[in-house]
Amino acid sequence: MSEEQAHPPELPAEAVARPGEPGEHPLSVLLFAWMRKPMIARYAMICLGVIGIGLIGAEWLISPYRIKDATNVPGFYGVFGFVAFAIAALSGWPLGKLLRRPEDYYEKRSGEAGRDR
Amino acid sequence: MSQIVSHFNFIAVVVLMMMGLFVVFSSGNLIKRMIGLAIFQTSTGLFYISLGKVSGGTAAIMVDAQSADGQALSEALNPQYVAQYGIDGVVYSNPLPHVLILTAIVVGVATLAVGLSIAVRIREVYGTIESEEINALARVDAARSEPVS
Amino acid sequence: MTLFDTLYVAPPALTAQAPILAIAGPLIGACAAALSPGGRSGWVISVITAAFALWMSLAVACEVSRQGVLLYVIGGFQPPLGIALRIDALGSAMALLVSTMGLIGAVYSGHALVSEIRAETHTLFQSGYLLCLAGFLGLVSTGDAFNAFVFLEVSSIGTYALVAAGEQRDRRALPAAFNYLIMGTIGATFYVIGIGFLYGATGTLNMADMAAHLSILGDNTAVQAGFAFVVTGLAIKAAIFPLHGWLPGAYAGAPSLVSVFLAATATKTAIYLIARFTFDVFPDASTFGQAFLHVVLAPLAAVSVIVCSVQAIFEKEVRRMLALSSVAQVGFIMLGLSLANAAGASAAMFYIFAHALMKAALFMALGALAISVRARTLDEFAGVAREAPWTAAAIGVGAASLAGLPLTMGFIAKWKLVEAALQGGVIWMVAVFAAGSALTLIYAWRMVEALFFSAPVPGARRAREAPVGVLVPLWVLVALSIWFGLNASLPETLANSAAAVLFGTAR
Amino acid sequence: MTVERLADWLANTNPGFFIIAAALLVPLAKDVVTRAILLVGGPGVALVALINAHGLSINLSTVHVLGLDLVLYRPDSLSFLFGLAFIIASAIIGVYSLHRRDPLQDSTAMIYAGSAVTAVFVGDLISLFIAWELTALSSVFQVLAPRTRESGRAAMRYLFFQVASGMLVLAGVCMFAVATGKTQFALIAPSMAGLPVGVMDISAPGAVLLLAGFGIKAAFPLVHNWLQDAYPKASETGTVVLSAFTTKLAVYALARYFAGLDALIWIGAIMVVFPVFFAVIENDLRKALAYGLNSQIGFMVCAVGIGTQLAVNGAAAHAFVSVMYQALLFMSTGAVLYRTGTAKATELGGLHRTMPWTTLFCLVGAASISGTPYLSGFVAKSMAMSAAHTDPTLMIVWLMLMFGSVGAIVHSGIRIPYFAFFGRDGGKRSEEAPFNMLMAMGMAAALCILVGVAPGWLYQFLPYQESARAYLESELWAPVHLIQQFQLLVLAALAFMLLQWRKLYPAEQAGVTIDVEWLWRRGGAQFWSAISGSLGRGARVAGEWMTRAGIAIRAAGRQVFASDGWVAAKVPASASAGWCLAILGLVLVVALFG
Repeated sequence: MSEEQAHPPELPAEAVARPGEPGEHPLSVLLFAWMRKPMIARYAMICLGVIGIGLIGAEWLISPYRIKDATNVPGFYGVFGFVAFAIAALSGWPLGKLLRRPEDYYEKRSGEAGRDR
Repeated sequence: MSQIVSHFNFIAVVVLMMMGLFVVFSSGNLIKRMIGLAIFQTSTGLFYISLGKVSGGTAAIMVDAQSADGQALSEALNPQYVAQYGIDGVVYSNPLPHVLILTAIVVGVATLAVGLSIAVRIREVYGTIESEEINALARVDAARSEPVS
Repeated sequence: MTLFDTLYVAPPALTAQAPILAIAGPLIGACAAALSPGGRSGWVISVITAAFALWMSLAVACEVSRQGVLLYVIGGFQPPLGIALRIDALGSAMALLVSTMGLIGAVYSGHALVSEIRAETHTLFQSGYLLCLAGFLGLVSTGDAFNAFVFLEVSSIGTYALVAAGEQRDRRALPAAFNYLIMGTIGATFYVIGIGFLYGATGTLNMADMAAHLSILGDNTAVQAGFAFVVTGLAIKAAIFPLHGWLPGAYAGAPSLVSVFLAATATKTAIYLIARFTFDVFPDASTFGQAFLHVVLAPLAAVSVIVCSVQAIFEKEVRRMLALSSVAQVGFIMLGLSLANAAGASAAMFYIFAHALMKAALFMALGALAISVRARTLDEFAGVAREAPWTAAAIGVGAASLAGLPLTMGFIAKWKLVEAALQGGVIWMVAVFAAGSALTLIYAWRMVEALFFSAPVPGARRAREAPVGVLVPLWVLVALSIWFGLNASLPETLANSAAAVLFGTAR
Repeated sequence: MTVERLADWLANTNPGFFIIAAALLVPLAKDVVTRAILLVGGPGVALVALINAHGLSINLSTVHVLGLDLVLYRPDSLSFLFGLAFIIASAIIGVYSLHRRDPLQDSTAMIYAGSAVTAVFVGDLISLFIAWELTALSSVFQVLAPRTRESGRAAMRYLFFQVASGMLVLAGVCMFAVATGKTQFALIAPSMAGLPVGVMDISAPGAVLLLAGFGIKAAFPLVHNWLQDAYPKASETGTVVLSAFTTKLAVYALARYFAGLDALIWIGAIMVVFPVFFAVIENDLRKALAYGLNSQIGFMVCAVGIGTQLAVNGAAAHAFVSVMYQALLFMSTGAVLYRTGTAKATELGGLHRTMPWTTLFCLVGAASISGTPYLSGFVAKSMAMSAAHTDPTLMIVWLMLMFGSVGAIVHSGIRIPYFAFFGRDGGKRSEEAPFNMLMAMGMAAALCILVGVAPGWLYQFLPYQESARAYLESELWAPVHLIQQFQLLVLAALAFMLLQWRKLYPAEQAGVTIDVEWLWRRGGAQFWSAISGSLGRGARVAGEWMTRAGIAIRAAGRQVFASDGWVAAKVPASASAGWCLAILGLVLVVALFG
């Protein structure tokens, strides 16, 4: 337990793990090892951005005259996705402060007070 | 007063009945309780017999007036009565209650027998026939059935 | 009654004699069992006789459903002077119940006796059992009030001996049997006294004839006194609160076979007689009959439901708990009867069936478990379900039916009672039913909790699954409880036609 | 002859009964093969029985009990789809739970599944209530299964809500039945040609109670918390079992009785949005998934409220696919819990190294719930969305639904797989999940893909065939629809990566999230102490008194009612002379003077 916690949690994933780490499942190497390449996240981000812009462009191309309201504006879905995601994710900061309580807020954990009187 | 006299058997029934019940419930001795029960049942017998009695009636045995039995009967009966009805018109007491109560007596005897034999077994098992002591021992038995820990 | 209408279970010659054969069979069987050499012979005789009685009861039921009323004149003496068996839908339904439970009990006795009764008394025990059966069957068949007393005592004397036989397992059975005998005899004697009054007033013992006379006589002190004695005497036999004191000890102490059979039949036949007298023999409209129902019977039954259920909750010994529960359930049935309408009587009758099946199953399963666990209190039965799942499951179903959970017969029985109470406009009774059911749920749950969810007591004997000879009759009962919970048409028609006998209106 | 009769019997028996029957045999199965046969065979037989019902819309089995006509089996296209989903889920769960033997849990899980199937196929309110209660009672055992004090208490809270729902339904049913004399839904709405959906008018007597009862089970806002409270406390299989049936059954009931009820639109829309915010901060992944489930139910409730053919189709299809992918997600977190002993985001991470199959299946589920085209979520959710979008008055609702589907990407699509299997390495190196778990996940994942790639298979079972076919042909695969969906996904993913990169994404923190359950788990005490110290003390004293009173009542009860108590002494076994004579006297007096 303490051994496991001794792992430096701040280190990014790619620093800790190398492809083919001993004991790793072969399927994992096959499927997920590429993720640990350095800078892969940056490349992926750029790719996603490009694809996103491409998709908006494609939508504009195939539906130039369907604009009835704001929701039909090309790129609406993409922008909505981006903004909504950001709102949902960032709301975690204030909400976490507001709603999060210690683990034993409602009752002591079962390990400590396991027996019913 | 005449009421009381004419209903004398019924008064006896009630007295016997209450006596029997009192013995059953007041006594702690099982045999005494059985005796009380017998008295109580006997009161029923008297009650039925009284019911079957027809005033002036006789035992429900058919007789020929000309026979010796008939003669004997006519002498035994109230002469006024015989004069009025003749020996052929004799009033019989109702025989059915007698029959019934015979059955009831048999039943009562059977019950008594079973009751007494249970009392005997109780004496053998508990060593006493006093209710109080038996109850105390039974409470001990009940207390024994606590969970084995 | 579509099923029995079309059924011909016995050749006509036999059917003609079926009413008396149903009674005579067990009587002869009782003699044969007493004289038999021992070993398994007693059991074989018992099973064959009980099966025969059931066969005859079925034949009677078929005949009754075709003819309405079956009159069997004994010895050629025509009623009202002679004694006659007079079986209508109510009687035949009770006879069916009694003989069915008789057969199930007889089958069960094969294993139950071995562990609870000394081998040399087995045949005598079977003899007593068959005597009981004969008595109950006679009781529900006879059309003669005094004859009913004789049969009542025939069955009771057998019962006292059977209960006392429980001493080999628990010596408390002896004083219990003695008390039962005292109370039972007092009850029977009250009954005889009452019949004496009625005979004095009407000059007849035949129930139908008596009813005809009574409807002319009207309110008459002798009649009223007779009514009081008859009803009180039977109330003792039916274990109506507070006259039930003899019951818990007797049922708890008796050998499990006897508990199975008595719980299903003994108090029920007394209830049958109460219903017979209150609604059939005495004129329906008699003011004292109505007053008795409303002022005495209904309140006592309600108190019985509540108090005895609570007593059952606080009871430690399982069999006493079930016995107390029986008293409470009798209260339910009596409440149904006290409504004095067809719906109430039908519900009560249905409840009698339901209670017979589930209580017999519970006593049987507990008896089977007690053989291996040697336990008396609930705590000692803890965790038994792990070792004996089939037996425990039967108890679970029985408890569910007792508590009136849906999909069991007990639910439909309670439902019918509530329906009848609403129909009669007696709202307080609905409240009593609800409270009683809630209390029942508590002790039923205690049983299930102990069996299924409690850890076994360390050092306790391990339970064994009941042998097949017990599981078969047990699961027949359980399966019937479930099946009639899903499809209640058979007991419903029986109950309805039985109620129609009392109130002349089919629902 | 016999084969025909067997087939006939199969075709006329509610498929749920087969599952329940198999469930009753489960405790007897000792070895894994027998258990597998029972756990999968029960649903298998039910499935065979169900196939006969496809396309039917009639009463196949009616029993007459207590003067009531109970329609035990009345399939139609709405119940067919829900039944199919439940049966498949039951089989998958059966496989998933093979690795350990817990007869009580397995058996009750199957009874639960069977009664849910029964509930969707019964044709009247009373049978529905019975099956409804049965699901409630059998499902409690799933929460109880870990047999800890915590789960026990959660189970009691859960049971309270379930029973409350049952009581409301019962009260509603009684009121409605007494007022109208009708209980069969085919009779409640006889004028309705074709599929009886939305058969009940909200102004009908008892309808509001019925709606409230359904609403509790559907986890409507403010009565939703039993779900998030209980689900994470169940065992690893228990949560999967719970996730599949209760809420979907409620959706079925809402569709059956209240489709087209306007209030449901807004209830559903709120239900879609608010759990998102809880799901993103909840540390316990199973609880986060429970919030996600709640949000998904919101889509269905909203669609049911819209009530058009397209919307009801969407609700039904969404229910079907959400059973599958929610189960898949719960199964993968369950596998993690089983192997690592925790499902907390703060303690996990990096598990893909040793649990790649689980990771893969989890990703399929996550992609499905996110609405990725060619996976099941897309083909179902877009129908409900489209139903909202076509009605201009529902613009705000549509936007809320949109937000909800982006929320699904946040909490279930990315957060669950990322923090459990990737992300910051929690250092745990557990084994791959047991084979049976993988098999179950594989089955669910295969279904997700099958439905996504060939939606025609699912659409042929939808309640309204013409509408479904039209949607499939004209809208679903329209290029613009696909492009818009991809835009949403890609840019949402981009947002995630940007936030991660800029360290703006909220870090995982240990702790519990408070919700309305605070009101009954903490609120009482807080409220008292908040009023004043003395009052709080008063409350404590009162509490002590109540405890003491409880003990005293029990003791008094024992004194009065126990075998050596007062009543037993007053009604002794032997000398009841007083009572005999008293009753005799009473009866005499009543008879003489009454």
